[in-house]
Amino acid sequence: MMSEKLLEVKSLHVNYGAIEAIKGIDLYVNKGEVVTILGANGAGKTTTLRTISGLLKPSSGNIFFDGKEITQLPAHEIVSLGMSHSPEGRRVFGTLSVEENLMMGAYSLKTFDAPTLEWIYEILPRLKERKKQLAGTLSGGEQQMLAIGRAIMSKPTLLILDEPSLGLAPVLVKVIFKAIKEISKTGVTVLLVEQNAKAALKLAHRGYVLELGKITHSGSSEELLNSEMIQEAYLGKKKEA
Amino acid sequence: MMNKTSLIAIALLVFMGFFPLFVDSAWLAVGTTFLVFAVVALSQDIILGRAGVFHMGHAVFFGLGAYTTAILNVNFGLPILATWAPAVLIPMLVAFIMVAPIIHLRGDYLLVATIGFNIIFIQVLENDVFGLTGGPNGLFGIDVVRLFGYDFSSQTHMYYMAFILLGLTLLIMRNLDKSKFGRAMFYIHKDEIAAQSMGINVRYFKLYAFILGAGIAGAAGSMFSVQYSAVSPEAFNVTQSIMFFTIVLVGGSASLPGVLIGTFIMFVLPEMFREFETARYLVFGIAMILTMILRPRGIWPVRFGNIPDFLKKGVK
Amino acid sequence: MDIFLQQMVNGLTIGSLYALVALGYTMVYGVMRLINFAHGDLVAFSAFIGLSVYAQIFGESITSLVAVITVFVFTAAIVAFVGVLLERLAYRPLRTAPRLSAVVSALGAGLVIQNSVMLIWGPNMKIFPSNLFPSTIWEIGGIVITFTQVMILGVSSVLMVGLYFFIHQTKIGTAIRAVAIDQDAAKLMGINVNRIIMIIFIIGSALGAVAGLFIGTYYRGITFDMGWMYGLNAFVAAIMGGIGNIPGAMLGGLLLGLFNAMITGYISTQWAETFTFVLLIGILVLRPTGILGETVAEKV
Amino acid sequence: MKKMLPKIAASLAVCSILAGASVAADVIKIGVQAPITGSYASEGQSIDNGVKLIVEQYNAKGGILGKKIEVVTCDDQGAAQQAAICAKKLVNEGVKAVIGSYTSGATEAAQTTYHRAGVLQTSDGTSDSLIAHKYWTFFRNSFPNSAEAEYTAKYFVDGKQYKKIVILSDYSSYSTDLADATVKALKAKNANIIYEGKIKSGSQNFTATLTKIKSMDPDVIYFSGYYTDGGLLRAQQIQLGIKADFVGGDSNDNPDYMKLAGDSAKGTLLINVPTPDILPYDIAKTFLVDYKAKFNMAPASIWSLMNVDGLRAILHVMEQSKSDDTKVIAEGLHALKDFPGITGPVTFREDGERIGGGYMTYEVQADKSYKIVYQ
Repeated sequence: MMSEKLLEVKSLHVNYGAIEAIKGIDLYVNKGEVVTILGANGAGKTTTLRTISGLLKPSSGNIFFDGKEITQLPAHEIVSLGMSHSPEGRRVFGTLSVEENLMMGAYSLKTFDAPTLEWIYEILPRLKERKKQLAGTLSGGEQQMLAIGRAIMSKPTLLILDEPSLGLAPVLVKVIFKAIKEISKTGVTVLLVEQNAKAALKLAHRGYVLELGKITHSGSSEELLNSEMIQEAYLGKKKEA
Repeated sequence: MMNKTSLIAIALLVFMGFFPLFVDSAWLAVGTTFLVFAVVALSQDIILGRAGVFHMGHAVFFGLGAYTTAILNVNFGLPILATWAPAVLIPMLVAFIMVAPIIHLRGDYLLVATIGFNIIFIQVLENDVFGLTGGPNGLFGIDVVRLFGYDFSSQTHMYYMAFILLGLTLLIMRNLDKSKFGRAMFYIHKDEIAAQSMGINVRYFKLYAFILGAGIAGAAGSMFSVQYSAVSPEAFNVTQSIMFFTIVLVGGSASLPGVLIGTFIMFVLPEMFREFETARYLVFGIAMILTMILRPRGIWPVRFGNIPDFLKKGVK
Repeated sequence: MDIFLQQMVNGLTIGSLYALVALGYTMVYGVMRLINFAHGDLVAFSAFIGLSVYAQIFGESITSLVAVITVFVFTAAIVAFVGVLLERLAYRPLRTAPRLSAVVSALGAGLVIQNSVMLIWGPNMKIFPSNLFPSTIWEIGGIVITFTQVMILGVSSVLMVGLYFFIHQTKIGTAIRAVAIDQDAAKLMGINVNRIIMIIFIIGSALGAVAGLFIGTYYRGITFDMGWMYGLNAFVAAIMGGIGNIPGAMLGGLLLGLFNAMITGYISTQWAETFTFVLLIGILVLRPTGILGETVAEKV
Repeated sequence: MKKMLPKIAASLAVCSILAGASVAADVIKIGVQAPITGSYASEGQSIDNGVKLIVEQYNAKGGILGKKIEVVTCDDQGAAQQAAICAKKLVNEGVKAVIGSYTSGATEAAQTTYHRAGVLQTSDGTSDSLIAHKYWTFFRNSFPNSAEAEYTAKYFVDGKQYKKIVILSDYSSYSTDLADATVKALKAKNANIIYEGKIKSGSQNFTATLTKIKSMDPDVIYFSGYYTDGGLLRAQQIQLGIKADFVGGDSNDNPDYMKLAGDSAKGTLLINVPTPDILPYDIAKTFLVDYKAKFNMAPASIWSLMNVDGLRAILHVMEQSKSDDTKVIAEGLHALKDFPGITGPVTFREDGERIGGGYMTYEVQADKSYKIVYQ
């Protein structure tokens, strides 16, 4: 494993109006890693991701990507540096066709990348069947596939996924996680936020636990899987009496 | 409950009450018109600011009140006093008939529908329907208020009548804020979907706001027709509606001092700067843009952070 | 029968002008959720700009196809620039403000444009030269159609079809639709939303400029305050078609023009506007988001 | 109650522009109520200019009754509501007389207020309804619509012998009134009116209405509105191939009519009183030269000159009667007999109507010049 840091977040603070949502977090993701952030609803996971990808501006702190400070860059410029963020709730373009959605994924590239498209159709064959269909008419699982496919159309070095399995049937969750694994195998670094902690930790190399805007635990996936606290809070195991 | 805002409001009312002692009748006329327009703006605020309905046709109700008084007085010879009740009730009735079928429309669609009603209203007036409205000329020679052989015809009389009207309006709005309707409207404005899920019948309360606002605007219209002894269609066209709309938003919607300041800025200031004649509206437009950029919620916004105590009770 | 067909020609001519203006409203609305009340005044402004451009370059006497095209291109460019400026100064600072604040800003901007026109060109009606287009008139089976009308119908059809393809077939066009649906998601695709909004204002203002110039060449007399009427009709057309929906604006414009001509021709001149708004309110009661509906799904 | 100190204090407090306008007995104030802005701005500004020119000339000679004259202008935008506001304002300013307004609607909306305050008013508004109240304060300095209507009816029936007549008007007070008067006069002569319609001023597109008219195959289309619409109506009439005569009422007589109608202007028949440049009177010639020297343009139309005549008559009577009492002046005005005006002799009837007024019909030639075809 390379230890070069692709993404580094230093003492990040984010405010929503008068409320401080993120209270100084530090994290990093090495090149080629899969890193997951765990946490309860409202812990600040999505806020963190949105700040990293430039949709929100932090009140203080720094974000570095590939050795470059991106804290004040607008979201669309960060994309062209090689970071791609598949947002919470999929956010596919409902009245655009599947293919048009994928085309938008490649917006930051000079030319439309046909091999990437073929590869996406390979790992997510359902999308190929439905390529002319409007994205809004897809099922939830198909929309999630599209959201992931769209995010990798820009050939990112870092892929950020926010709750990719939310609300999906177990069969589809498997498909999605298999696809993420495929993607990571090609050398794409992945930062994953998941409520399905077990699946996420199985996939990831390392993990962070976020609670009320602060990182409370971090470590390798194994350490976290075995930690009592994690088992109790996120893996549904009762504390042995 | 005696906060800074109410103190300022009381100070303003006292000032307005003694205003006629200090000025000549030219200023008194400006003052009277300010009072009348303030009442209309406050009634627009009930609909736009408090109920949060995008309403850009308020001149219809103002005009209905004015024309009711004018028609009953000029065409049928009724004394002004006898026209007051119909001048309030007819706008309310029309508001119900007009708005009930479209109250469910979403913001911008409702906005264009209310503009549409305003244009239809003007066309009705201009086409002199049933020979009542006097066509494009409007109606002239409206009488003054007479009671027990007294003529209330001086500018000071007019001023105090308008002053009393404003006082009544403020009283109504104060009671409204404290009532069930006030609470419902507050929540509808803050978050309509949440309000709906709390079991508030959003349509009913929006319609209620419309009807109440229409009645108050009608009363102001009646006063307006007496003040100028003339009514004509262009006093109630869409441009006027846009003015009332703007008054509320520039001043600060759902904020009593805000709406009064808005009326002052949008009505009295242009009167003062008539000297600039042609450049006046240019400056005015720039001021509108700047106000919105610098103070997007109006000059004197309602602070939603502090929910007044009386609103907190009862719902939670 | 020829009277009916004549009314159709009349209606379609004015309808295509409404449609051109309506496109400006609908595109801005689609992306920014803003009723750009200044758009009508921008249309009036373009007619005056066109007149001055013409006088500057050609001194009001020489006419040729080259002259006409030059005037159109120059005017469209100037008006597009003003449109972009308008967005920068009056709307961009209000992106995150309450929606109605932007509406007030738009109303203010309309006042500014209208009164600037009055101060620059004066309060009196200005008159376009009558020889910009040849005064050829064709008579086909009792229907009269002028060269200018043919130009209006032809040019606006080409522009509308072109716009449709631009929006639906090109990368930028698809990006415009994407921004209209979800701005944040679009940003995450690497789309520069500010740039897309600029493009919207360029296209919308340029189409408005073409409409303004046609108003000048067809009706000849232009006044500083005429923008309100065209703006309102076009806005109504956009709402009828389903605001935010580009084919809807085209359909709405043509429909409104035809409807007005038929009402005026067969029912009543005096009540034409009333009929228009009764139709509009009727459409909204039955189909609350217009005939073709909004393409933009309501965000929850 | 009316002490100076609190008054000034209050005025300062509200940044009053009227602070200086306290009651000063050494001036005589004349009000101008005119559309300085809005659609009729050129006419309104022309009235204001004309009044200021005359006042300047008087003041140069030492004013009137030993006092300087001061002009107070209020912009009514040609709108009734603004007119009513102006009326209140001018009355409160203490003016003796008000010149204006240009449009009948704005004039009428202000009438009652002036009458109640005993302020004289003189206007070029031509609506017959202006003298309906018989206010002693009101004097019309132009000629009423009914006079023009009767002339028009005579021309249509006795002169041209039209069989199928179409009457169009817009929604303005003046145009509606003139159309109504013309219809009344035509009916009195048993003429056949086949269509009466209204167009919306400023809507530019009249093809729908004209196509409808085309199907009726009329002999003449008479339009009682303003040149801004008249020129377009004529152009679109020719464009649609409607072969009827086009007759325009007095407000179509404007250079812009010719520009708007373009080549279609040829053959238009215009009914009006004589235009400023053909006024035969010496006073008129001098005034036009002075006006041009001061403002570097010609007056917008004959109407501003009529208003100037109203002012001149009032000032003349003030000098004669050596009084600034409005009752006295009103009596003096009624007693005037052929006062030499710029627009011809001025004589007022008991109800304030100006007597006289010779109408003529001009035919527009290919080179846009006028040929008098009926008198």
